[in-house]
Amino acid sequence: MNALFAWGFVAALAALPLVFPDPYLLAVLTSAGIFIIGAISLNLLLGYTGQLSLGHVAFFGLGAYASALATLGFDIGIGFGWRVVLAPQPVWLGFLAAIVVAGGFGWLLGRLAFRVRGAYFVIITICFAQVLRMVALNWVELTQGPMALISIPPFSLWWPGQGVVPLYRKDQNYWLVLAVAVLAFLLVRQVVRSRIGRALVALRANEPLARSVGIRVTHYLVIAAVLSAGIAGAAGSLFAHYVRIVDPDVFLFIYTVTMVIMVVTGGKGTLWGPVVGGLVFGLMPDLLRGTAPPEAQWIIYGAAMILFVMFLPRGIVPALARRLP
Amino acid sequence: MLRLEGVSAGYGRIAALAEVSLEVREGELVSLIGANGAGKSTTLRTISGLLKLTTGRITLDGKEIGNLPPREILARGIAHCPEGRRVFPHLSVRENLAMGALLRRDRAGIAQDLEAMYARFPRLRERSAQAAGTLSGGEQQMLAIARALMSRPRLVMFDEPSLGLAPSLVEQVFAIVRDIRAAGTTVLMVEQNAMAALQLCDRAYLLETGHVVRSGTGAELLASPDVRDAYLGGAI
Amino acid sequence: MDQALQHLVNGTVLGGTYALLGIGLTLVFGVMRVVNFTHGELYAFGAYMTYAGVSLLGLNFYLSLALATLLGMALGASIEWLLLRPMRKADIDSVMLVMIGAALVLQNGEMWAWGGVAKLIPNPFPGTPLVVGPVSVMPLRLFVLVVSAALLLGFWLLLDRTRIGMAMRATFQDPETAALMGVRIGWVNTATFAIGSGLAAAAGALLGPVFMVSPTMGDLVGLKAFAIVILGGLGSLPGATIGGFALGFVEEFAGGFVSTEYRDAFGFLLIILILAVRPQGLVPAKERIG
Amino acid sequence: MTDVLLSVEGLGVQIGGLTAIADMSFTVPAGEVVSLIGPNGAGKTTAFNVITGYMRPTRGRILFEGRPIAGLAPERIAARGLVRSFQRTSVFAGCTVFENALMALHLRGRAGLLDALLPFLRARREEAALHAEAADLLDLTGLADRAGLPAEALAYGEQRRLGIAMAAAAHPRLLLLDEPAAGLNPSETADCIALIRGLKERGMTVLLVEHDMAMVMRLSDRIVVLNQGRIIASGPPAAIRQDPEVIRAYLGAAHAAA
Amino acid sequence: MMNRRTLLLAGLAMPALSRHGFAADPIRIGMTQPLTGAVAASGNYVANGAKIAVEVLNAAGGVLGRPIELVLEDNKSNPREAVAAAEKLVLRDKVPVLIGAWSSTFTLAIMPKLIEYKVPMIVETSSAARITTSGNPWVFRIAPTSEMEAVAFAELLGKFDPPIRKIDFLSVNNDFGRGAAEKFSAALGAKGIRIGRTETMTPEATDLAAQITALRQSDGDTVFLTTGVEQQTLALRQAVEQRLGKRIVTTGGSFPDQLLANPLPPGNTSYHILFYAPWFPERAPHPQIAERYTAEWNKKGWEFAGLTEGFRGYDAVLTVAVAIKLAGKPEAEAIRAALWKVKLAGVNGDISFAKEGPAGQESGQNKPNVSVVTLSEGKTGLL
Repeated sequence: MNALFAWGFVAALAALPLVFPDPYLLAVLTSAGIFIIGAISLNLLLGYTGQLSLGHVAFFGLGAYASALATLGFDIGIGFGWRVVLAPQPVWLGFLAAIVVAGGFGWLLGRLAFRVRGAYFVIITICFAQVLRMVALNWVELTQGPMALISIPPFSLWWPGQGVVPLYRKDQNYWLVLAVAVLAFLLVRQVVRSRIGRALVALRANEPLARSVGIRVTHYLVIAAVLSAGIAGAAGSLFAHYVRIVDPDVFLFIYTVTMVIMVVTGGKGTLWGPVVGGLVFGLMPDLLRGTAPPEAQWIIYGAAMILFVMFLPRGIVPALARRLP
Repeated sequence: MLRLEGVSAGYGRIAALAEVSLEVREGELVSLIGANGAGKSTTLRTISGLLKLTTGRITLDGKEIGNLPPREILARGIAHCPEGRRVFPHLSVRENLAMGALLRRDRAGIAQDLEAMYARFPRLRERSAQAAGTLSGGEQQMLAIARALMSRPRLVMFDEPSLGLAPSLVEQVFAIVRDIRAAGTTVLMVEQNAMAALQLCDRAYLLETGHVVRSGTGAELLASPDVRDAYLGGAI
Repeated sequence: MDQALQHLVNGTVLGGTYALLGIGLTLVFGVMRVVNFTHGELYAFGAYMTYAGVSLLGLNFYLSLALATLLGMALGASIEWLLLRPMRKADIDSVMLVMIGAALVLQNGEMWAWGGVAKLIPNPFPGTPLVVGPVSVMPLRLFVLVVSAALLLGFWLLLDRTRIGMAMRATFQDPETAALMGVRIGWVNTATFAIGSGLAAAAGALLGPVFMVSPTMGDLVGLKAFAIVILGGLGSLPGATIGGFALGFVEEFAGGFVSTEYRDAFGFLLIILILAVRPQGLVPAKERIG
Repeated sequence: MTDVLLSVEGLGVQIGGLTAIADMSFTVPAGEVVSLIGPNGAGKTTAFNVITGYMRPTRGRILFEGRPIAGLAPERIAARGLVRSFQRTSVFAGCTVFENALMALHLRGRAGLLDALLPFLRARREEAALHAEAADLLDLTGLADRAGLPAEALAYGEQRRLGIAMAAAAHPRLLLLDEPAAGLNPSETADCIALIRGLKERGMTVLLVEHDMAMVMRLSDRIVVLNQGRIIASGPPAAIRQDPEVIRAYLGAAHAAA
Repeated sequence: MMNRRTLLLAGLAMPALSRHGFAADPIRIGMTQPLTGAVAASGNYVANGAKIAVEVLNAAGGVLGRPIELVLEDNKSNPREAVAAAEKLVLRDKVPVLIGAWSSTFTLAIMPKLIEYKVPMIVETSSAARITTSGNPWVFRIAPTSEMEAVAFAELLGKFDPPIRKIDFLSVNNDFGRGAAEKFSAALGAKGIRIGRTETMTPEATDLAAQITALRQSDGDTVFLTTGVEQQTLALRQAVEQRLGKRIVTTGGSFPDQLLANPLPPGNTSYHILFYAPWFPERAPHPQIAERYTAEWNKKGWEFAGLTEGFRGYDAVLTVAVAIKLAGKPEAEAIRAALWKVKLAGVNGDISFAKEGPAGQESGQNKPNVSVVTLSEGKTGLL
């Protein structure tokens, strides 16, 4: 019944542009969708390993920069008169680069940060994102610094009847994001339901006991970090080619907060949590537009965060699951 | 003086105490004995207000004190010397003792009691400025006992005072407990060194999985096969 | 050489205020295990209250400083009462999220109340620097350093010499046993959060006149406060003091001699380095409060 | 004489300046049930923690099948075939009983990331085998009808039994049980004894820490008695019962004299 | 008794009535500015200027006989939100023309969307050269680039006494700051002035002691300071504290107004390149228009300082209105075509667009006026 419902939901989403071709609706959903992919990836860390990473946007931003730079090409000096030159690459290679680069940094951060837990882990992840933002801001030769990388080509894909085309249209981008979101969801689902997922949940539930039955802590946490970072990198790549500008502000703390609150509101450690929470907090800013003064919109956003965490600490999905048979 | 009637309490969904009833009379020394996990410490923690009771009544001199906050319980004259000593490791010995008298306002009385504690435990005077965490296990136990007494309780509850101490120190601790009772303070003690506890006390209760299974004078329980079963598997 | 001397003086002045910021944050973490994301906003609040006192109500400068600190304490106490008290049993992550939400509300509340335009707070100190040899320093900055030092000392005395201070330290070390000694844990938590908030507000009140007051002034400061307490070890008061000065010097010297571009990045890089080598910070966490 | 599976040689542990274990040496022969007993605070749990890698010894050697294991991480030691149970939190809270069993079978599986992403032949077969093994495990513990319940909803005694079964799940060569009967009533204790006997019959060597003397006497091939971080006696149950040192440690000096 | 339904009906009718109070449907103009976040102060000033212009225009009968309605969206000082705001304006509110988006980064983020939706945008503040050189035919900029500012300033060099010989830069680390340092170096270098060092600061930085101490080591006589108004104020004050002892010229058109009420100690004069000097409306190129704008602003009781930036929004709205009038209909393509023909008198001066960028895809660029205001002991003067 669940699978049927899930595929029905996906089919309904896929059919949406055909039924309601309102470009604004699609724009809002596309942009929310990109962050929902980020939230799905964060859920693997936050929900299944129980590690609150407040630097998740670092991977998102790394993916965005990696993908943008791969498709734009670059030419930088690395000292001793040596230069690294990359000619512009096709977008699908940029997408892969995003996943690999972000995943690589996920491995690095996992190795470093999982030596500490709790508040230390949280703060080290915040610092990680901050340092990346500073680098993006100041390594002007590579990143254009605050001048931002512009003229990033849109995603190009083989499209029925048209061959390989750049995706300029709203509905095309919407379907692309939806497809990647479904893939990310399935990927996380596969992992969570496998031996690896069981190991992660075991570590979250009772670390000493998990170790006693032979579960290697660092090994599995790093796997989770790499996967999570890789998916976030993919989301960053989608972001770069959809918005078509990448600047150091992709590393902003508020983006991490957005992803975290999506996961927590929906229900961390549940597969559907980030999707449901993502729809709530992804659409809220756009629904609030025009209803209140700008500052009040932020205040409502913050208050909603507080209320959800205080009164529905386990999230919407578990609460619904308890109501429904 | 202190009476528990049908008290249940627990951690989350696990009920650690089921319908426990017992009483402590003025001037008595009462022991709670039983295996690990039988609910002895839980009983003390419920009396001192650290745990909420789910059912039952706790009365002191006939007045209901169940579910009062720890501060109120202490103010009514019940001090609790917790398991594992629990001295404040980064506070000095003197500060630890002062913490015991936190609710008191009579400066002169406090100073007098402090002097009395130092007289009874000379090691504490020697180390009064030292952080409590640097004391040896025995010294920490003395400090914990002295700290509990600093509130001038009418009833003092000791949770495993001999835990992890060398035999000579165990003897010393029991001697102190005896002295305290002799000085007129009522004592409720949890002790896993059952034989020593039973020899020391006036009356005792045997707990098993959150229930009182036997009660009586120390001698009665010492002679009881239940107690031997519980402790040595009928081995002796 | 002259440049180095000047950086030394600047670093000391900067470090003093960083220490003040770090101590409030580390205190709240040490006693309550709360990572206080509203710290930066309380800093901004202190600065705005000083502005309100001096420029709108026409109060005396020093009186305004004191008032802003007290109001910061009151705001902190109400945050504790409204948000943290009901969350006492919640896990540390949920509390962090609530505090992030509160920070969003506070910052935009300030934006709403005061507008986005930065304000200057008039102060009674001369606008020309004191010059000693190659080094110059503003009288106002000296005042800030002295008051910061006095606040740090006063706070230390409160903690070390008073009953409430002793109760706070005891609660920090073992809340349950402290409760057995008759400490009202809820009250200590409120007081702790109020004092931590008061210190943040005081830092804002002191630095508001040195810099400017704007609704987003707390953002970077909040992040730096995290850096400071991590440098010193979470929950360590001496650590926060050392961490504050360390960050001040690192920023000044690295900014002056290595690169001004990365000036604000050095602190965060330092943290990642330290955590890679010594995950518990510079000062061992065992010697936390006291 | 049987093969020695575990040997502890001159073990010493200091915790924050206090001596938890002074000097401890003993061996566990393969196929036997050895019990480690002693009053509270005698150092039994510390010994357990050190042997299983949760604490580092200050000095001494621990050999498992002749190879040193002191200082290895717990999960490495588990992978070598030495698994323990826990006294207090012995299950994965928030997971069902069946999931608990599956998690405990971690070392029985091989599946890695690739298998997770492409769950075809090998991974499927392995999953099916693990599920069957988990079901067997629950049958063994008599918890098969509780498989779908959250583990923390089990009765206390059932939780303890599940905990033991989980430690035994991956067929360790040496099983360390930390007070398996603590807080159990007599009938639950009897179930527990039966379970441990069953494990022994399956060829598992057991090192037991336990307070319930009846259980220790009935199960053990050998008993090692600790007091004050030192071994004061060791031998078969009958000999330990007569040992005056042991009686004094357990009942207090007064009783021994009496 | 009025029941709930009548109340509801009354509620529904109210906006409809007020809308039809005018003869016809309003013409909607979209604007996105940073109304919250780091640079909210300036964004609100520009938005206010635009609001006044709409009032002034509507009081004069609107455009094409229809009132103008300004639809304002916050871009939260962040490029992603800038895109979201622009999409909302174009797709939901169906505005035929946009004004925005203050910072170059926000503007650059929106620009691909202009091509996608075929909507022209008046750029009122952003100074990055790339905005008009990247081949986006929907962009019309009334703000000057740093290069234009530098070239215009180079004409005024003779007015400085003692003369400028060697210059250093203190720049905010973004497009605006770095661009200014580069263009002023080029323009003034061409006049034979020597170029010293460039120090940068992050936009959030408050303590600039390290940068100023480093600048003190240079033997330059003048520092060009490029950043937002808050950091300008901080830098000017801290330059005194650190005894920088050099002439400071701020670029970019904003003015550190807080220094009027809280002046620097005597003997410190700073120079400010502005596009509108509200203290001297009578000396603006079109005094009448400047005075009208200034009067309306002051009538609202808004901060006087905001005038130096608010004119951007005012001029942008005037430009849009003229273009719509020329186009004869509020449609995007027609407005774009009309913008090339616009010629009007704004607060800053004459506004018209010259072609820039690759042939066939040129953007429009206006050539603005520049004035240098001096500030000494809380008093302003015109250089």
